[in-house]
Amino acid sequence: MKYVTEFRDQHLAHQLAQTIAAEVDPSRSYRLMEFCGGHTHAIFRYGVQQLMPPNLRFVHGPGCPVCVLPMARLDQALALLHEYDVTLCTYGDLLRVPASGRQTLLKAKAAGADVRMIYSTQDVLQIARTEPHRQIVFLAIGFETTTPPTAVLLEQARALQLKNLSVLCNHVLTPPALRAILTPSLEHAMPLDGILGPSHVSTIIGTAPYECVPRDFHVPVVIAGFEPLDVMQAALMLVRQLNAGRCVVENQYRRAVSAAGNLRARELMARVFVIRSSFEWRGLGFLPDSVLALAADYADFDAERRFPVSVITAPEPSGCDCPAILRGLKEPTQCRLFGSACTPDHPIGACMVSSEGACAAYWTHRAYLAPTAAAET
Amino acid sequence: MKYVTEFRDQHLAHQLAQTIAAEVDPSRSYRLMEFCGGHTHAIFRYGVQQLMPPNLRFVHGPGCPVCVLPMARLDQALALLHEYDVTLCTYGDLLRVPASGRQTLLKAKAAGADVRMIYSTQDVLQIARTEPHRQIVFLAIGFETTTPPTAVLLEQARALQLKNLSVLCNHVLTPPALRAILTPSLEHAMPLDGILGPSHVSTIIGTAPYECVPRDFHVPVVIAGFEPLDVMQAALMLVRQLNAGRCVVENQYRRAVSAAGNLRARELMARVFVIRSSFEWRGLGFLPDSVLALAADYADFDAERRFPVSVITAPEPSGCDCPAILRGLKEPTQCRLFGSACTPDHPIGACMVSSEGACAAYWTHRAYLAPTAAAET
Amino acid sequence: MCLAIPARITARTQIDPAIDTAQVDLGGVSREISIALVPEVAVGDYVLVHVGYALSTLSADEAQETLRLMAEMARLLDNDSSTA
Amino acid sequence: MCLAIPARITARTQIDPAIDTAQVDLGGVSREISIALVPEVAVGDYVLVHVGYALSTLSADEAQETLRLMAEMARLLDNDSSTA
Amino acid sequence: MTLTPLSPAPTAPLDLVHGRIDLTHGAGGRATAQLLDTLFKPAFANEWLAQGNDQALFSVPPGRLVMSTDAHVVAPLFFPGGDIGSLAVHGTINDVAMSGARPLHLAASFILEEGLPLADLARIVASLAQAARDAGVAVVTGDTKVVERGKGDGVFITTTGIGVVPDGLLISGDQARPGDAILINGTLGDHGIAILSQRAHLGFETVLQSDSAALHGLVADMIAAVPEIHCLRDPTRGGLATTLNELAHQSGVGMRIHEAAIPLQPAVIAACELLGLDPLYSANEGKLVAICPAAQAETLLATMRRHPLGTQAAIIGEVVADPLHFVQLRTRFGGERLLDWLTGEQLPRIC
Amino acid sequence: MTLTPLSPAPTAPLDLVHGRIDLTHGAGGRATAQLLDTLFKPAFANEWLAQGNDQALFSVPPGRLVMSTDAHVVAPLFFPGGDIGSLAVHGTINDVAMSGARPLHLAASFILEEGLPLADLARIVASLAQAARDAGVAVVTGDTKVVERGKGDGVFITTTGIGVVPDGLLISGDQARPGDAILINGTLGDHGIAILSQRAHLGFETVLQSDSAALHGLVADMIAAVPEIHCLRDPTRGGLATTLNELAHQSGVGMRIHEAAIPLQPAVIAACELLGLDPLYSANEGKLVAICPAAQAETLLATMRRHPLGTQAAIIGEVVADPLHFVQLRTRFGGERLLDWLTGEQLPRIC
Ligand code: SF4
Ligand code: SF4
Ligand SMILES: [Mg+2]
Ligand SMILES: [Mg+2]
Ligand SMILES: [Mg+2]
Ligand SMILES: [Mg+2]
Ligand SMILES: [Mg+2]
Ligand SMILES: [Mg+2]
Ligand SMILES: [Mg+2]
Ligand SMILES: [Mg+2]
Ligand SMILES: [Mg+2]
Ligand SMILES: [Mg+2]
Repeated sequence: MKYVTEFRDQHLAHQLAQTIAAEVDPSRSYRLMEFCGGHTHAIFRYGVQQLMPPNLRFVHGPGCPVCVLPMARLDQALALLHEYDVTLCTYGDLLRVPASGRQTLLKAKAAGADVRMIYSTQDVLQIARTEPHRQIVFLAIGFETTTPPTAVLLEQARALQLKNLSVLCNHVLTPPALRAILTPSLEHAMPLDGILGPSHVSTIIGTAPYECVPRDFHVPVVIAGFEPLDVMQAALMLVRQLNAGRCVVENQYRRAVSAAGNLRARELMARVFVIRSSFEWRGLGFLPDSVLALAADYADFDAERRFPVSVITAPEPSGCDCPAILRGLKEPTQCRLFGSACTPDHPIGACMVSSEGACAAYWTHRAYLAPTAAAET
Repeated sequence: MKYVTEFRDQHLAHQLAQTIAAEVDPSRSYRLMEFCGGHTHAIFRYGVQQLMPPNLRFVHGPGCPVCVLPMARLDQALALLHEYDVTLCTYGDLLRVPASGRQTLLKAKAAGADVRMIYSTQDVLQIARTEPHRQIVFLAIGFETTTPPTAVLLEQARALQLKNLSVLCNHVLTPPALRAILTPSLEHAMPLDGILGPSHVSTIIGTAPYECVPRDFHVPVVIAGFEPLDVMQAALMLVRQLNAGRCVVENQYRRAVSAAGNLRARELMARVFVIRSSFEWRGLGFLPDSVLALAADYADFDAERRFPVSVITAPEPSGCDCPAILRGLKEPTQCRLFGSACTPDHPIGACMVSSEGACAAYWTHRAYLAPTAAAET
Repeated sequence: MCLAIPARITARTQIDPAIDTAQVDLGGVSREISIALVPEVAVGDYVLVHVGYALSTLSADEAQETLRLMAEMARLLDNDSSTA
Repeated sequence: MCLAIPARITARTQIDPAIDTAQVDLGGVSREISIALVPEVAVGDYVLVHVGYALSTLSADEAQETLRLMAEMARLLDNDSSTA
Repeated sequence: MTLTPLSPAPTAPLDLVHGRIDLTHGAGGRATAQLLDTLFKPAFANEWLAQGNDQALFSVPPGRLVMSTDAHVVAPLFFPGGDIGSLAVHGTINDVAMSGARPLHLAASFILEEGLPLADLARIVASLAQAARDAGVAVVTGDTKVVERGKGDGVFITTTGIGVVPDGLLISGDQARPGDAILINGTLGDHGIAILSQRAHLGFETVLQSDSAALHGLVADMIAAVPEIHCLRDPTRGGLATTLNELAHQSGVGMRIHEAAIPLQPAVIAACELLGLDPLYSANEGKLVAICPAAQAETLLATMRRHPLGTQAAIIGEVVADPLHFVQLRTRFGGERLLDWLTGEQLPRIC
Repeated sequence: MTLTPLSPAPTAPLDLVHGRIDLTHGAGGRATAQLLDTLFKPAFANEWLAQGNDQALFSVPPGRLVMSTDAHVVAPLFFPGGDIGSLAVHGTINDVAMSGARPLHLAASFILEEGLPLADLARIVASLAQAARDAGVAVVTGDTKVVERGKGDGVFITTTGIGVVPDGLLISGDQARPGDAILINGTLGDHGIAILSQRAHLGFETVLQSDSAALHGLVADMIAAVPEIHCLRDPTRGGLATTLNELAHQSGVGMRIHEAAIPLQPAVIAACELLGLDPLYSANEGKLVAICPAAQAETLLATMRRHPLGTQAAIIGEVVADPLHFVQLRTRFGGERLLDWLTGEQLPRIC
């Protein structure tokens, strides 16, 4: 596979690992946050952490759309299914994510709700057109990567004047989340030294939105691809910036990310969505201007307007340390539910469901975790 | 079972048979038409014909609502399913009756149409109330016995203002059919000597409507119950009228039939239905004033208005002698398809489907048919 | 045509205000039927049941009379044959 | 996050007037995707495919350059170690 | 980093009160394993299942074997006198036993519909296990699949049984000979009418119970008393009439049956009158038709009547020579009629 | 009136072009008999089925028997490389063969959904019959039920197989020992991805075919060469990863697998990248995992490679001592990861 296989080369990886080991300053530590779950996944799947020197640690960020979706939004989707008997379409990732009382969309489906797993928003369009008597609701999640496909769907729905299609919008924005992570807080004991910037989000938004990070928080950013060599090269680029005292946005993933991103997609998003003034993220709390809602022209397609439900905001499950893990304050093994009450088969938090979730990644690699990992940090 | 078992007594049957044998005039024949398929069924099931003297023959009439339903009406129901995707409810009797091209409701159901077998019109009401998003059509068939339940349904539908319920009405009337049978025609070679009048139709319409038969056609009528002793007693009563030269309407089935019938049911029918000026019966052709349609007050519930379909009137299947059999002109064994191309498993005409149909009755008793039966008549 | 069978009213019921119903028994089988066509029936009456509706009540006297007549017709012959 | 994979455009298609589509190939697997976000793509281009949409085109030159840089970074060390 | 493993994966217990089957239970992963470990394996516990393989290994006594399979698709799943679990055992054991065999082992394969309450599944599995224990057979291997809602009907269970036929027996549907007596072990149509009474829209009530029962014990007694039995068959789907036609056809004979001799429960007769059905076409799940030389008929009848599942046994007719293989019924009323194959389905009718 | 019978009932032929299964085909009457006589019996024709009873009677050679059952519920019914008919044969034969047994007989039980085109059923039955003939087994008994539209999914087929295990073999999932070699007979994930490619909404196209095949011939060769084989299992639902975990758990051992040694087709890799799936959790229907003492591994490998179903056979890892029974994978990239049980279902994902 072109553009894939080359970036998984084992020989190059070992050489890059040696270069990194040779270049790190043994007197300091490098805490590099990979914002994206995609990076987390690559790091675990390919064992990248094991190739790093001991003073270079990857810290897992909140860049997993499933993990940051607050429980209350799932409760809302379930209430909507229950009260209006709609057809709810969503990506496979969400089916097993726990809502209040360990309810899930998969269980709701088993109990009779019409929940459909789709692969693309074009499937949603197809369903809406072939089942005109059903109300089809698309439960939309995702960062800027996944948002333009929802925008395309909404434009099509409007052009085709579909009366039976609406969107329950949970599209979130990367820059506000990055800022939230970096904003010093009392609990934020251990600062981050560098950020591995998102790869596919950046294909859409470009590199410019990250400029605020070095500027406002004095942390360097390297936008990195999701293949293991991309991650390693980006780590080396961060090490070099840190060693040289530089602090800028660099782009390792030049083959797919340009400075401006995808202008057409950005215009489309600007037309279809507006920014919500406040919205809760799981783990990060209420962040201003961090989430998209449907623009006035598309208000008719807003599932929240079409199917009002009142949901009592559920408290996050007690004992679940997802919030701290999503901020990089804790490692999954420090959660006392990890591996006992909480496993991928019976997850308590979303971070244990998504294959990009830090808890799931740790679990899947539990054979390689020191039992003292909790004590280490 | 009270009122049932007593009328199936074998000992009494043999005595009655002897009485009949003793009383018939050996110099003449007695051709007694049982109008109703219910009588046909009893005659075959209990072997009543075998107990009769050879010069007393039962001739099977058209009193089977399934048998007289013209193919075109089934085609209409199928077209309605096909064009409007309605839920079609009907009695089990109709499911296997052949429409054009040997199509049946059962096959349409197998091919995806929403066909439901119901036992009572109250089931139809129930379905309409629990599935408000579906259009429910009741394919109504039957003589005066089965008509009042449809009338009750229509009254309820109107009272409850159900917008999703309609009736495809095929309710037929007994007296016009009786008159048609008795009207001399060129083909009608062999006249009938007496009529066994309907039992359950008569519980509704009473005995008065039959007075025209002796008056206009000089044929005696004895209204008879459906148990075998009822049939035998009624046959004896007809023999006695014929022997004595009397010609009146008598009522053997006094335990259930009064002169006036069920006034309440008759009033209800008069309110809900009007008489169609002309309608085709299978076998009997177009008979004036013989079929019911919905009264103006109930026009909104008329499936023919709500779901107009244009059906090309199908010719009756070629070779099928149902028309002649329903008029008492032929016996099933005289049909050249009987038992070869046409059997209850693969019926060609409706008379082979209904367990009251003469062809099905003959088939089920084929072991007892003389191969020369055809030549006998 | 018109399959109908005598059954005994065991109770008047009214589960649904839109429907006049009664419970009937037939040799150990009970069912709820509509009595919209014979609302005057009382518990103990026998009715003819067709497609879940009572069509008419059965007269015990008339049934007895019919059976008596049958027996008489048969006895006539019994007498004949005994004298033969 | 955002699983996406490079695939080659093999044909522009337009089955449905409401949808701009293209056929892509990925190691012997082909699929129809939406190119509403990159309508300028041409047959032969590589695009990043995410949830059935092309997100961006991949630059062959930049990919080469990245690999060259990696090799250089590695070679630096190779040289180091060979000289060590 | 040291590679010290944590404990193996624990899982939350199955919620047998409110839980439902979902698609993960059929995916083959840990949810499937948990379902099997919690529900199926303890219920069926035996040495062969404990082998833990995708097949069971066992020794069989010398002799001829029989094998039979049946899919069970009854609705509702629970009915008066049984449920799909016990029925799945009886249905297959009876087919095995109708060869004269002693049933040995069962395989059970489940197709579960997404949404099935786990509580229902637990009841069904327990009932199946109990029925197997009662019958002295083991469920030695099995399978479980889950299909999407709307692609199944709660539970379908296919059971396959094997059994050993004692030497010297020749019991087969083609062995009926003119002159043979035809026997039945009790009342007919109970199962079919009991099931029908549960269909919501028919909505009639009776005290009727399904006759679902394992007949191999009765068969063993019958064979011990009359090893010359020619045919045994359980008149299930299609009822007595269909089974007699099958046997007549297979043996190339005719039959004469006496309606007055056929045991019927009053409620079965009444329900059939109400719906326009014929009890002789209604299904049975604990009945057998036996055909034996006339000389042994009384011995066989007496043996059957001594067994709890044969107290109402009766001789209902005889085999006759008939090139057209008709099954004829002499009615209670004194007439004759043909007891033909079932046409289509038995449906409630109005005329 | 003379009682002269007419000819026995003829029926119109089944319409195998436009006809569909309807409820009468399942009622047990003449329509059922016609379906069996027209479609099933000629396809499966053998002496045991010809007995015409509800069970098949046969003799077995002396030795130990195995029995295995599987319900087959695949959608779509026809897929590249096979259909539910051939799959139903392969699935069960393979489970029988994984004990080292020679498969003898099959029982096949069909659950048909009202509306199923008879043409589809005819294709499936023909394919099942052909697969059985190819495998040298006979379908000796069967069953057919019809369920209402919306209560099934076209066809479900449960097959149950029996086979004879040669003396001296001890092949079981609990026999893996530290030091043993782990082998596979070819590429992984082909069936699962071929099926997935047919799901309308995923709508990708590949040249991939299901690997559906009967493995008993390969197994016979393997046993002849290396009778000391410890374990055999077909990595079906849940894929290689799940099967290895089952075996590790059952034998109380750990395993180390080498990703680079696992044969994978490029299209399988590509489809998995596209959908976010892992080929090691994807189903196979013509693959087996073999575990044998290390000393015999090369012999076994060579034997497998000589068989048409093992040309791409490979040694993929080794059994190790591990009280926690972990299956570990050394990745192509050089890292280590745990190859855990499948969690839930493998679903296409976006992140
Ligand atoms: S291990 Fe489970 S409970 Fe703990 S933080 Fe992760 S998801 Fe939450
Ligand atoms: S036997 Fe068949 S074709 Fe002939 S008249 Fe009767 S129904 Fe018609
Ligand atoms: Mg069987
Ligand atoms: Mg059976
Ligand atoms: Mg049987
Ligand atoms: Mg299995
Ligand atoms: Mg269902
Ligand atoms: Mg199996
Ligand atoms: Mg298998
Ligand atoms: Mg297996
Ligand atoms: Mg069977
Ligand atoms: Mg379906």
